[in-house]
Amino acid sequence: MAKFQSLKEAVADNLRDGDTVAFEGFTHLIPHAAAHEVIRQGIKDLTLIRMTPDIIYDQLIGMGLAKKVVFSYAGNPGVGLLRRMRDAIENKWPRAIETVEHSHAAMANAYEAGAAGLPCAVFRGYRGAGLKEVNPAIKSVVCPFTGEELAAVPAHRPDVTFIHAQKASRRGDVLIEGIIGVQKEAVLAAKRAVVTVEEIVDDFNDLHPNLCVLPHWTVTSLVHVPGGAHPSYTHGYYSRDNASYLEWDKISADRDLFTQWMKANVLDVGPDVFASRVKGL
Amino acid sequence: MAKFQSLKEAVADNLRDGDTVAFEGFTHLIPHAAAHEVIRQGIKDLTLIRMTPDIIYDQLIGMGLAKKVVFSYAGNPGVGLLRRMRDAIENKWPRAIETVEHSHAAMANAYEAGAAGLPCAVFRGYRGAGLKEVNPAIKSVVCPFTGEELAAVPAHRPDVTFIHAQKASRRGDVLIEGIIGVQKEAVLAAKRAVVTVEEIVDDFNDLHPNLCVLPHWTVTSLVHVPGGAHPSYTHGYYSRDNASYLEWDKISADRDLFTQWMKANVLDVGPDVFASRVKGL
Amino acid sequence: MTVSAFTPNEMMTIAASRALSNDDVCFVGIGAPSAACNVARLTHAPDITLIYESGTIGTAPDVLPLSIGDGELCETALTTVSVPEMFRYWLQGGRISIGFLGAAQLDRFGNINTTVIGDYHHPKVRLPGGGGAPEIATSCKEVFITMKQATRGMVEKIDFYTSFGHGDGGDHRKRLGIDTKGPTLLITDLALWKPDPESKEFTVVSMHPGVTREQVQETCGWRVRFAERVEETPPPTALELTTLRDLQARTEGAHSGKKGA
Amino acid sequence: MTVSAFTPNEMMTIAASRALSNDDVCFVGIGAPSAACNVARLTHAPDITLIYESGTIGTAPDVLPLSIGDGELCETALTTVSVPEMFRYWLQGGRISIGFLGAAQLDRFGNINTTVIGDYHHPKVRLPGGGGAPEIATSCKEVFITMKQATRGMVEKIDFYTSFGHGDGGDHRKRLGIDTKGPTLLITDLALWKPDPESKEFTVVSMHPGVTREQVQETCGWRVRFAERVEETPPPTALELTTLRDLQARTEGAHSGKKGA
Repeated sequence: MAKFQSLKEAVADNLRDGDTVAFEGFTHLIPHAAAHEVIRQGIKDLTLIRMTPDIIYDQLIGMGLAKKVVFSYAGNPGVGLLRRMRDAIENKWPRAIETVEHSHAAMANAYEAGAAGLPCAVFRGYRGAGLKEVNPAIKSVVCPFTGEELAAVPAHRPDVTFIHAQKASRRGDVLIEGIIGVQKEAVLAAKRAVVTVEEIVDDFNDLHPNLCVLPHWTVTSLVHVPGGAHPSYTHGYYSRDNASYLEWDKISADRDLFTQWMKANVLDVGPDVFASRVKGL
Repeated sequence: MAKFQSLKEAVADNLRDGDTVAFEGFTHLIPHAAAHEVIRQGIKDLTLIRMTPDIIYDQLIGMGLAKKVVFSYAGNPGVGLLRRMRDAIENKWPRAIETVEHSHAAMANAYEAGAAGLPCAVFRGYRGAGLKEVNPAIKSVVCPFTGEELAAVPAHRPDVTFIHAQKASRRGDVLIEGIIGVQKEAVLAAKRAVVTVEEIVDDFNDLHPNLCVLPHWTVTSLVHVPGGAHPSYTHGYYSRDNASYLEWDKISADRDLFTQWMKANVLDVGPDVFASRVKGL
Repeated sequence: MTVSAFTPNEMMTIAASRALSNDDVCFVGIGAPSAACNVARLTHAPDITLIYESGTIGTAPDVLPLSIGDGELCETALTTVSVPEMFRYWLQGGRISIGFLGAAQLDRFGNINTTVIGDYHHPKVRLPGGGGAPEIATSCKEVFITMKQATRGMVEKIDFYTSFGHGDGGDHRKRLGIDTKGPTLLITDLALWKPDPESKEFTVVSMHPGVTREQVQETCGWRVRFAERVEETPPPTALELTTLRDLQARTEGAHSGKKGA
Repeated sequence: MTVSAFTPNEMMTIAASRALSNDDVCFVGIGAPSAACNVARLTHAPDITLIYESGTIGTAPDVLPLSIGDGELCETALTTVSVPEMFRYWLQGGRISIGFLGAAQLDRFGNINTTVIGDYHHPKVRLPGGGGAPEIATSCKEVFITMKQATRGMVEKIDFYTSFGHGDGGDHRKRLGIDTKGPTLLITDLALWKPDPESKEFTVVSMHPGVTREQVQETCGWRVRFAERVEETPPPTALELTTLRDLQARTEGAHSGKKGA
């Protein structure tokens, strides 16, 4: 049953050192505020799952909180590379990280299988691809009807999933609109789910019946964090702050600059700054 | 690319003797008008796929057009048994039919796998169930990570799928709202798809982004048949004609009564009667 | 009519409704289960989540649906998902606490037949079949069964295993790798039954007011085991009975209407 | 500025756009593919269906997205589905006619590396990785590749098989059970290349205006094969060039804006 909490409580109650955690959002609705709270609390030795690691994982990795990253595209979307993640992989700074690399199709299927309670995902993938030579978590099953060899990967079952969404009702039901990504699957695949939202509304009585809604009993903690996706965006609320994505390329290029920026913009502030960051977007 | 046609043309162009065909709609949006046109054209030796065979398959079977039925629940929903289907199975009247019986979960997964282009569906099912002893199409695969035995069934890949939907745009895109069932999967799993709709609208510009929409290039033929789901219903247009479902129990109980009813209400009329049947519902 | 007079059917439905709680997420079948779940929702469990396999999650119908996919279910639901999603994410995903099943034939271990009477390939009577039952029986955390007692239905040996209960009893579920509880409650028009913790045989734990042990045995095809201490089911309260009757009256009115009614 | 002056990049994008038709359903990557697809849509292929892996189907963005999941894509789409559905029903379902891929490293058989330079486990440079590419390369009916020519990118041997093209050439795809066509067109800033029908080695079939064979060879790490008859790519038309430039100007304006712009 969903509990309304402060972000500080929600993170402290749900995420522990050593946990496997997914922060999802496909360009849209990336839970930046939640990731920053994790950084402030210094929760470490995390196994991070995410299709597109993006800025938030660059930050978590750069702060030394990740021991392993499970991913399918490690880029700053539309800008370039993830420089903190590269520095960790290439130079072990600030610590070495293990990587488990998949394709998008495998990651999406692995979340789907997790949501569906299955031990593994079966799909037609990785044919001729190099990843299956270097990732032992890529195996295969044979179709018992046609003999075709299909790819199999373990289902994602994170300890915690963090997502950001448009609205929660007072009862704790959650509405996700627009580019919905893999968030529903990531929540349903997880043991615990923390959802930050732009807005809390009385009820969902007037919604179209076929929208992407998570019932309150699938969510552990709910937190009201307006602007909580910035510099990602929230469809219907504010636009993507593309300039911040471009800026990140410079900040993340330099270890010292990164460290200073994290102190000023993450460690020394709280979730309330997000509302002001999206003003005018 | 979707072609707008008369129902007569759409059926004649897409369905042939001996085809495997799915008519889908989960209580809601059952394509009765399309099934009646198939009966009028006398297309025979059909393999019928449908989760809940329902009145339309009782009619197709009673008219001797089916050679095989693939299904998971052969009932008149909320009323009782399908008497024509029983007569065919128990007494081979008007002809013997072969049955391939699954659970709902297996059928839904088989459509999903068909839509996903996979040769088979893998799910956790049939544990301890008798169907796997009598249906050779139920096999298993072993999860390569946990060793768990999972059920596997062949994907549904009908030659043709018929569905009924609320709206088509002039370009041929289709909108399905409310209880959406397995219709999207049934269309995407099929080689050809025929969709009857209540209404044709100029465009879908104002739709919520996350509704159940089939792009025009996934549909073969589109037919405007107001009331085409009767006595099933169309969310937003007319209600379920429960009295007709109750009445069917009597009509279908007697071979002669059934034959007379089919002549008067199906063979001797056309798709235009459906609009009048839903007046006042 | 006084509310103290009630039928065995009403007692069955109300006894079933009492077994449900506010936190339950129920996968609801049509008929008695649907009535029981909605009586629970309208009395002591207003926040119960009702799910119908048509894809409707969190429904609150004002009248009982005739079919599993009535429009009312969608209109009152929190959300409506596709049927593949329903079976994959919600049922198989292990999110349902109670699955409600009926039975044409039932044995003492909660195994159910709704498929055929007689041989599968040459049936005496072809029944509708399992629908969602095979996976409801193994994916829900627990299964409740409701049926009216009759020797024809409660049999020594069922003709077909539509859905698996406790198999041959004991740890049979566990031996098949099924980690859900299976049938934990049988609610009939005469009694409440629970599986023996060891043997898993259904055992009468409570009889409805006025019912005798003889009646229970006469309407059951196997030799009935009674618990050491058999309770008497409390009779329906006035609230329970009027809630059920109002619901049924509204339902009758809504479904018997001909066109335009 | 006269429209007759154009850059090699512009020529590349426009040549790619010409390869697309009204009936195509394209899986679009960010960058050059996105520009090419949208130029096609805004010129000769107004009904082309553009799909981005974020789940947006039938998009018609007014400006080019910076990321694969920009809001503009969803706002102009016919519909937006979940990412698992996108990869299962739409890509794996075989509904995409053209998949567009870029490459950090490419070999003569259309095999692509965007994963690492150097050894996978101890990379010299860690690149972003494959994203959707491994399955785009095998599930789309055909694959178009765009990249700027450079010996660093067009190499004899790629360091990692992010996605499979024609493997070692010949019937290698068929031998792996892959029944889609794979790379059928390579569009660079200098030329158009198509696989040889037998060997599947990319062969120059057309050079852009003013480009010489020497330029093509100098910027390519393998010994270039030229078709028996090499065409000259028609230069961009005024309409193509203004459409591309207008699109890029609108894009620049939209994305460079700081807050509140």
